[in-house]
Amino acid sequence: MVGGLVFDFFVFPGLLFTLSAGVIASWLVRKVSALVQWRVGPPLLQPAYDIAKLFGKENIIPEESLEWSYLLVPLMGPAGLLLSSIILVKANYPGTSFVGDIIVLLYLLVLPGLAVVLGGMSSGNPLSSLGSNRELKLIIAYELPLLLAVTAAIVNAGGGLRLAGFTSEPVVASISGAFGFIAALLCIQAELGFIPFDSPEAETEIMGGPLIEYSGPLLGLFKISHLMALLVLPLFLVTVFLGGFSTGWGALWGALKYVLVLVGIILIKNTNPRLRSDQALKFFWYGAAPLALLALVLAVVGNLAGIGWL
Amino acid sequence: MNWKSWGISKSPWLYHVNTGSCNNCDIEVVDCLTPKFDVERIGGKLVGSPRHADVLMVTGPMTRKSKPRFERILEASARPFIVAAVGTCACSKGIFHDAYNCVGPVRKVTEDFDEDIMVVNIPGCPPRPEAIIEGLDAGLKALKEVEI
Amino acid sequence: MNASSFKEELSGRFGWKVGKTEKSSGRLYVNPEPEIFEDMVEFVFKEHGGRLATISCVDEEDLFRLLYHFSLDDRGLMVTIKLPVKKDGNPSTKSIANEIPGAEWIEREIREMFGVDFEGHPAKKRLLKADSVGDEDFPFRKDFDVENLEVD
Amino acid sequence: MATTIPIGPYHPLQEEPEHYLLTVEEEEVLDVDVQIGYNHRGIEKLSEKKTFNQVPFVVERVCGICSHSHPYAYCLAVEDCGGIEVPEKAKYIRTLIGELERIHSHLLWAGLAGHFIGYDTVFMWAWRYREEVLDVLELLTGNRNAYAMMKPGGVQRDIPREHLEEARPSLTTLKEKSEMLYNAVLDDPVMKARLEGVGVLEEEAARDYGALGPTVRASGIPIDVRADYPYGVYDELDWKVITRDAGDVLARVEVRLLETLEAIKMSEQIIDEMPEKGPIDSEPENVPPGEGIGNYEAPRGECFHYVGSDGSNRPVRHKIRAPTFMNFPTYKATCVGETVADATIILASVDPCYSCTERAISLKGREGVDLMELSVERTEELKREFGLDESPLEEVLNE
Repeated sequence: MVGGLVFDFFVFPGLLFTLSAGVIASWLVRKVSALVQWRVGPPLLQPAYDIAKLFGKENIIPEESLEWSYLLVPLMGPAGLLLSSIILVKANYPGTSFVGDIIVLLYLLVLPGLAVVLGGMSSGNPLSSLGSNRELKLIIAYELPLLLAVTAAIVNAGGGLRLAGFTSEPVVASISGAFGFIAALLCIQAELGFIPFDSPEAETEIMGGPLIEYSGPLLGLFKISHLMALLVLPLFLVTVFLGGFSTGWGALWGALKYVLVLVGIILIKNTNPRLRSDQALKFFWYGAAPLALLALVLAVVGNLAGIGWL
Repeated sequence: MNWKSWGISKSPWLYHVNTGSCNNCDIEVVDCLTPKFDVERIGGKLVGSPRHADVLMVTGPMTRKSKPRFERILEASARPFIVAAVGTCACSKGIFHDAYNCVGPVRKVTEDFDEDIMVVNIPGCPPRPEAIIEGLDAGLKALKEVEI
Repeated sequence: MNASSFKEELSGRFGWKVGKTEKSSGRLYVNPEPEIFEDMVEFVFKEHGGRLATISCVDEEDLFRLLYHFSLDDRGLMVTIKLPVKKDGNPSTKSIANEIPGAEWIEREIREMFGVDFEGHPAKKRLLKADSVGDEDFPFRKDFDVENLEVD
Repeated sequence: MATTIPIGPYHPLQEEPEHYLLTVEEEEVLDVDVQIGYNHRGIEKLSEKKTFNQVPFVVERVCGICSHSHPYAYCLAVEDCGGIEVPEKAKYIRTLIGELERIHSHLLWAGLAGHFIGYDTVFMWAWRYREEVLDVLELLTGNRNAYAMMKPGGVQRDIPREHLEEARPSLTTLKEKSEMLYNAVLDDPVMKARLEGVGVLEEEAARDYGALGPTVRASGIPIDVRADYPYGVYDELDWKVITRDAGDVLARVEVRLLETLEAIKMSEQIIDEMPEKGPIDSEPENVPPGEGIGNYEAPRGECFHYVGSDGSNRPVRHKIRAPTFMNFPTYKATCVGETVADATIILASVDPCYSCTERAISLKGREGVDLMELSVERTEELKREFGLDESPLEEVLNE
């Protein structure tokens, strides 16, 4: 039993798999963005090199920072994402999932964003606390529509609070599922911190946003959590809305769905300008949330009236 | 050659410091990012804070007013990193060698601050973007020999 | 030649006080008596729409000579009004920044580099000099030795 | 009142030697304070230690973008002081390099201005076609910048005929591309809404501040040193001074773009009429005692040099005044009273030398919002008002 657990945790759905898939996904994002600007773009393993280098660098801890939280917070992101990746893959592949695992998942997916906020707050630099409160605004903005969209999916797929329940037939086939999927996709875009919602840690614009004081291994941990999020979040969408994946041909089909979601995110990233954080809040609360609400209402009506496609 | 310097040579993050240059070299440093030269092919990326920096691209003959700022940046950058003195002014104060307000080439100021920071000189007025990338490459290779 | 025609207008207005003038193609240098200096600046800037190009300060042995360069663009003529300022103790003259806002920065630079004070200047602050260079050190003076200037 | 963030978020392209401090009440700019001096290298003192022929190499490094303007103005000053004649062919070569530099400087600024209001495509596009001019300049002078062509009394090197012919195709491509950019910019509704009536410099204020170059020509005042004090071969070429009356940022954009087209036209004329043979240097022996003034129309405005000589081989006094020195303070007249989001593009519209345009702007009175971002969002709001997701300018440039 313990052997299986160790294997799950460290090799297949766990650390090794998430990291390597994250590296490839991150490379894909950077390469496509570069090609859009007539540039060549980075080599395949560039994200891996970045992280390896960061772990070799010196770790500077500023005096004004809150020591213990400055050091511990970076671990939150990868830990949360690792667990959620295991739950997700387990729910799809062998289909073992416990009641209420989707709620656990939603909690875990908040950890990376929270880690960046707490990291920025505890590093004692006025610029990074400015970046953190923008990140906090963004989290508030996208949590609401995300929850609504997921509830719509749950209602649509028959109300069971188990992830395995979704893999029977794709929720997105129905109208409510489609609306829910679009709203959730935009929330994932914000959670990954991509343009148009990347003002908190705008890589080039602001001085590195909340992560301005971090250097070396701690910054590496944040980059790792970003890589893992690149795998986990689209996978979460695939499982909930697009019917997940199973063994054999199903795995290939699942991977294709994953790549489709990723390319969708990249397209949104490259064709939109950056939104200010209060504009992003307005966009989510007056744009994405009503859409998700509509999806929920349609799902409920569909469920009661027994109409499949609604 | 240990893995730390191997890491830096694979993904050199650049941070640009202008210590009073006539912005001839600054434009060439920026040209390295534009499509024609694209430094991202070798993993280069412009970062926003000295904490994240591996290579400080320093231009200009270090005017008196910029010196304290440059030293603060040296202090703030995470070791190990390289200082790339871009342009003849940064390498040897060039034409401003006897100007009253220029206080010394980048190498002297860096060494007074802390000797074991490695300084790469990229001469040229302005150095062509290819020269800057080649200088960067030479610096990263030299860093591999040094034990960190 | 527009230089001599403008000189006639000046002498017509200020008579002998215009002082010695030198002319060359497109250039006119005037050494007026100090008391009519403001009226001449007024005359050139306001009435003839002369544009203040800049003020150069020349450090001669016993005095600073301020050269006010005005450009009469429509005539293609550069009129330079010279004003000597004695070097005793605190060399100073009246500022023209209130009538000509463009002169504000120029006078600030001359003040910090040569030590010529401009009375009535709206914002007597440093412009270019580094903080480590003292208020009493005037780098552009001939007698300023660069070596002993300590580097902090 | 929120605390002042000590350093503004710095621009990824260029760290900022100039720092602005804007005092802002709600959406309105009350005052602008500028701390400059990081770039002060004491060049005027330096040139007093150099001989007359060495000074052009020092003066070339005053500013990286107009590295032909300062040596040209200096040589004019020395020639004015010593009454030195310049041979015909040297005048042609000097004017050609001057106009090519105007093209590359205006294209650089067009890219930067586009970036400041959120059009990164304009930035990438303009800087991509600027490489054409840099290649031509490198072909003719041997270096992309800092050309080292100037010498009191003439030019350092001759330009062979075949190099001139090789430059022609690049000029034609540049002409099409600049015309395309000019038309695309002018009929883009978002650009108009964003720049029209913004940061207006009244004619009266322009005269008071002694503004120069495109900044003053956009306010309807036809000051242009090439026409007022003809030097080089400008009196033999057929060209016109470009002015607009509106005096706002859009007018300045128009004047600069039209000047680029004018400069391309002039360069082609010069290549046609360049004399084949003839001396390129009148080898002056010495400079008699006296003083000389040289003014030259740099891309940003009149570049003024005063040289005093006492008969020795070194200048006694050398005063340099770059155009930005006069254009910069006009922000008091153009920026105060405008909305915060427009502050960046207004400060950039006088085209202060590249590094002065930065947005290391820290704000008092607002929770440290960075101006660059405000400026970009202002464009996005306008795009949404017009119901476009990609403005016509971007569409034109994207295919």
